[in-house]
Amino acid sequence: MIKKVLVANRGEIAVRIIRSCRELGLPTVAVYSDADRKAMHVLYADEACHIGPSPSIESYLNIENIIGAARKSGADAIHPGYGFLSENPVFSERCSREGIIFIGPSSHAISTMGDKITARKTMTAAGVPVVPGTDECITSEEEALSVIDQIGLPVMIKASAGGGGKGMRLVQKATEVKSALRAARSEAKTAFGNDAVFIEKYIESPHHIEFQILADGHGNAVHLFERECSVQRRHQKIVEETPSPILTPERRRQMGDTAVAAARAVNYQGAGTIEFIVDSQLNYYFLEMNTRLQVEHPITERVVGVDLVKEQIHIANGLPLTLKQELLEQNGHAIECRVYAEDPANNFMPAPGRVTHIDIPYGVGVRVDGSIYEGFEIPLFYDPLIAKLIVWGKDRKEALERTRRALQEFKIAGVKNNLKFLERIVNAPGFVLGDYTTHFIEENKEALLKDDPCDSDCEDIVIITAFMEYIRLMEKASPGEMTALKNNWKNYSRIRSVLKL
Amino acid sequence: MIKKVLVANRGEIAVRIIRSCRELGLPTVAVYSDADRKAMHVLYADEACHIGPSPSIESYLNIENIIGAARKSGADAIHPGYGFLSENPVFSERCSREGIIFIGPSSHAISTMGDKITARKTMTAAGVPVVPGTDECITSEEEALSVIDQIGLPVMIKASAGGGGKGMRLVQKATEVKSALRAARSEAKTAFGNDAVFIEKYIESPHHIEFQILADGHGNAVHLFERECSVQRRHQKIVEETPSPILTPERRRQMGDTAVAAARAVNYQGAGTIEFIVDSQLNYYFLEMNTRLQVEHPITERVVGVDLVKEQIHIANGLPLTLKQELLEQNGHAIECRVYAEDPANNFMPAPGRVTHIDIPYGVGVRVDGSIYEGFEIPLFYDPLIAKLIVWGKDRKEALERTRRALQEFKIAGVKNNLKFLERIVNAPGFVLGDYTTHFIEENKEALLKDDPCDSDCEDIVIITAFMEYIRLMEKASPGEMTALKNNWKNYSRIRSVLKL
Amino acid sequence: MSYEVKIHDRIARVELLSRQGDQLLVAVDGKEYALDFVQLNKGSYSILYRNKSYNVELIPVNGVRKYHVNTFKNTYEVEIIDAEAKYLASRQKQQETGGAEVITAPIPGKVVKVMVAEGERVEAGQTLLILSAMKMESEFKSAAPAVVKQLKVSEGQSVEAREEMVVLGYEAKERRNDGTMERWN
Amino acid sequence: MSYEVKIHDRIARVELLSRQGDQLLVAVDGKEYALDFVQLNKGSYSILYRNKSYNVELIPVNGVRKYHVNTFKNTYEVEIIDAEAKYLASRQKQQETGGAEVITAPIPGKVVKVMVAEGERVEAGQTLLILSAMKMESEFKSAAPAVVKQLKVSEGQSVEAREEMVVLGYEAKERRNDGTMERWN
Repeated sequence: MIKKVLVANRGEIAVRIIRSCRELGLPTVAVYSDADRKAMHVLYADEACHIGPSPSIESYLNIENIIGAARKSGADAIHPGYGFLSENPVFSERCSREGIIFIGPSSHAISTMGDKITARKTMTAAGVPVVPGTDECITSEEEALSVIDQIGLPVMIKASAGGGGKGMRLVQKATEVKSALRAARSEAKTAFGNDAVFIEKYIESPHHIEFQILADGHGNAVHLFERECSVQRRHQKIVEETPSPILTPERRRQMGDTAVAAARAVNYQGAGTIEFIVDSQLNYYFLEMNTRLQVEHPITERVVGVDLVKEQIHIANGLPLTLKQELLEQNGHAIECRVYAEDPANNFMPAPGRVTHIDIPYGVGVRVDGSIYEGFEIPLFYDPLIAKLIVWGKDRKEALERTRRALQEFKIAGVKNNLKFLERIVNAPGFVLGDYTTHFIEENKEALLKDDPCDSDCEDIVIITAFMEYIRLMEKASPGEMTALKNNWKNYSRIRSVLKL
Repeated sequence: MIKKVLVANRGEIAVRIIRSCRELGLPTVAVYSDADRKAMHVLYADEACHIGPSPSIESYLNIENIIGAARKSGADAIHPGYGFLSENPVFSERCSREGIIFIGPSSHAISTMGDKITARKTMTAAGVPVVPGTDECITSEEEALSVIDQIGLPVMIKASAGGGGKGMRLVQKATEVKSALRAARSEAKTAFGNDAVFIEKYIESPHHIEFQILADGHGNAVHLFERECSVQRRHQKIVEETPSPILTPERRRQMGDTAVAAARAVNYQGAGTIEFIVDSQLNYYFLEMNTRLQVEHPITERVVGVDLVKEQIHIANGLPLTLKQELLEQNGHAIECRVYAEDPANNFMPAPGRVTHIDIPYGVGVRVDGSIYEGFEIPLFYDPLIAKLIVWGKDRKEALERTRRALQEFKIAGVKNNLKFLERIVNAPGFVLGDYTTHFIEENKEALLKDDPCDSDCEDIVIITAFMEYIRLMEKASPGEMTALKNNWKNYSRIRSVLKL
Repeated sequence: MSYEVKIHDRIARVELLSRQGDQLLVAVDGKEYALDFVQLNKGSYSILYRNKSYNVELIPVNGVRKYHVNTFKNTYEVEIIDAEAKYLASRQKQQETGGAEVITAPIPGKVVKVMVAEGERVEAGQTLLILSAMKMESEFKSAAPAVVKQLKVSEGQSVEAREEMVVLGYEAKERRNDGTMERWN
Repeated sequence: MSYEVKIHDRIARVELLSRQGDQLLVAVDGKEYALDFVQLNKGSYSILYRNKSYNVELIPVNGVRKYHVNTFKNTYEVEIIDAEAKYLASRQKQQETGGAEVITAPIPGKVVKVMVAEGERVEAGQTLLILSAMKMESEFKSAAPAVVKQLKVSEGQSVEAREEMVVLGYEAKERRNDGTMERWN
């Protein structure tokens, strides 16, 4: 049984993992780079080990240093969170060689699912539908052209080792094939050190819908229903919800069964996510499997009533799953909004800096997972995700109303952030109707970036307040000058009364 | 349909009510006394009206001023919250005369249930079990003695108009009857202006279990299961949970049906609570009905998945209930801890003052309803409840583990509070086992008030931090003096190395 | 550099042995601590000691010498003892051994009833006066047989927090109060 | 007492007409407001105007004249314009009408590639340089045909926030950047 957990991550996910460990009575070890000595996960864990300089490659991605920290602190298990080493088969393998429990799948499952072409082949063999396209890497332009000829335009060229939207190119016209192929391969080479690409049919008006699965070491596997993740900007999810507004119960059951079959095909153990691309006729195709906890896992936790991190730990402990597929159900509706330190007005440029003030929403149906505090300096080395708002309602309407309420109350000062942008998303007609695809942000860009109109009283009161604060500070600096003003209220009202006669 | 809601209350419940109004898109009007200009409900509402001086009798209990505020602001509905005017039939009546919707039951239901003896009779007539005792007010000592002779000692003498533990006396020996009767009547006279009392069989080892009900104006009524409220100090609830750890499904169904019958007996409309006293054999007796929202309503909201304030508003709007008894179920387990500004070490004396610092717990399964902020001065005129922690878990074990985690993270500085006391309650063996009665606090008093042991490193580190802060401030005040110290680290380590040889 | 620091009933001697950037070497009652010590915000610190992570929040109580302290798991009251504090402590002790107790108002309120007169002898548990504060009436009782040395308040009078109300003369020192108050359920 | 206050593109004249305790009478561009105005905390105010409740949080941005402002529903950037600010504004305007734009680094980073030379003519949309910051590479492009007047950085150089990188000469003023960055899903 696991006795002490090292969390090989930072930010909100490290804090979130530590919370569940704390509830289970498990001591935790945080790791931190130079930039993160004051980060919340360091403050919140029972122990903390320094693992190197600020760039992730020298700290959070440094396998030696992390294994060293586990040795030093006596941690017998490592939770990798998401990102960083979470989908690195070498790290998973190394942990097991060191006798440290890796809270995640085997390196075999990670590498099978990590390479897109291998994953495609494995899924096809398991009877899981995949997007029409090549099953082998494409290396020559001629080959590419002939494949495109077969499956028909539009197509998507994707880096085999890719992720996060890098090394992807959409081709709509035959004349674009060559340049797109060249660009995708060069980007893939730079980003992943591997220029293998493959070609897939491009699905128009697609939905991105993923299924959460859990599988133990005793042959049990269940799915915990879907998450609708189509609100994306450049393949980065921003708002997620569950249930998906477009799925039918029948299709949900089919896709859930497919997701479980996909996990079984790689003898999966742990928590994982099967991502599907779904077209407007609800045809669905396997996209990829994420062999780790997902950023948006809390919406599943809320509607299914399960703590996914605890489930991961139980599975890593070799315990059998206690969840039964036939007893699982979706209870109400949940929405997650990702709060980023970024400037929507300036092309979503990351905006590090010092957080001077935070107002966090509370009350019925509201959960906030975050990693910032007043006075915290957001470092510029890492993902700018600083908080997640997770809202539950008894149905989609209530969840939306509550999300709006919570976003209005949410304030972060000192760093630019996307809270207003999120508000505009949840108020956008397409989102309100649940009628949106992955093109939603792009299609509504203008409206989503427009400043809100403001009633003029409100603006005037802001002006007055700033003015009064300035006067107060000036008065403090040079007292006396302004005192003359203080007691002329009576005189003034007398004058006004006279004027009214 | 209601267009604007005046909330005739303050504190956490006013804020909580405004939250639901906001989600429904209803503008809100807060009312405030002199002491509450800076209170959170004033800041959070859309509008705010001053209603008088600080003592509640001149403001929050002043019917004229509250009706005046509703007129002035154009509010067409009033939500009374709990306490104050929430169970005042005159106020309910007055609202309806003024054409203002009172979000609560009719004055008939309030007065029937508000007088304990009338309530007893009504309940007996409706076939609801009541505690053996008198059905009429007792005015003479002889009468009292003869009644006690009939039902047998021990008995409880209770003020007919009472509430909150005032005007109650337990009599265990025949020699105590006279003095107890005298004391109860004089206390009742002072507190409620009415010295009528009645006598009931005293139930030993009792549980206080209440059922939440909702009833509309179309003849529909449902119960939303129970809340176990036996953790009390002087009849004041401190920790509540649902489901009750002692009820069987069978008994739960019976009591729920009884609660619905009790509500129907007074043609009840709105949200209400039927309180039962339950003995160790699970015999249950009607205790009283609270014709309003309860402090502990959020635990029901969490396990049943209903926003009770919204349900109240829908009922007040004349809409039919959409909840169906057969579809309602309890999902997981919820615990509420009440956070008071009081000093447990000094007989729970209320402790008003300025809140200098708050750390609020977050994350999976945690809800906080509160009304304080950093810099807020808790006034001394009102109930010292400042926040409620509501925690959910998939079962009682998880809810308890999570409550512990959340209480550890919860910090309030500047005012004395009962957070540590709450931690000791949820860690007490009797509470952990779910094996407790209303005597729990009294029986475990010593353990619950004992300071926690602390590992000595931790204490030393606190000492060092205070010392370093003091040095820092002294240095700021007279710089230079301490700089000599700053650079002798190398010298010191050299000395230590030498010493180790 | 060294000071005495009081925590609960313990008085510890603290000495700063060395400091280099965030690295401190401090001795508490002779036990040495090598710490990684960083300030997060005003009054809030993160300390790593043997990899263990401690968060300490200091909230000043009347000035710079007394702090209410939060750690992750506990709360403390801590006082730095310097020359002035030492003098006050010795003066306080002098008073106490003199066998007198001053009964003060714990919170602001109003004196509802004074039930004794100056010079009166009172029994243990006898009520001296009733104070109304924060919706609640509190009785202030004598902890032991005593003499009412001085009455500093009268009925109907408002009192501030910590205002002296009654001076008693007796040996045993204990003060109790007993109140009921209506709270909502 | 009166000042000019800038909010978005609007410049409003504010005058304090009268003040009695928490009661203010203020005119904004001639419109009078009678307010109940109380301070909650440093920089945080509660204002009642015709019973409407407004909460305003002022977060200073570099000193006392510029504030980031939160109200319940909105956020604003507000600036008090006094004599010094007016001078700076007029100087800025002078520069702008000169037809030059200085491209500055929005956040600290490292110049990965400089793609133009001093004196070079560039097209609209042409990339000038690439900056790597916060896990992301950003291209800085010319918004219109222009001449590279000055190159203030070189490849491999680290830059601070707001550090000037390139000076362009052209009429139309627009600056764009375009970046991709890997975030987690």
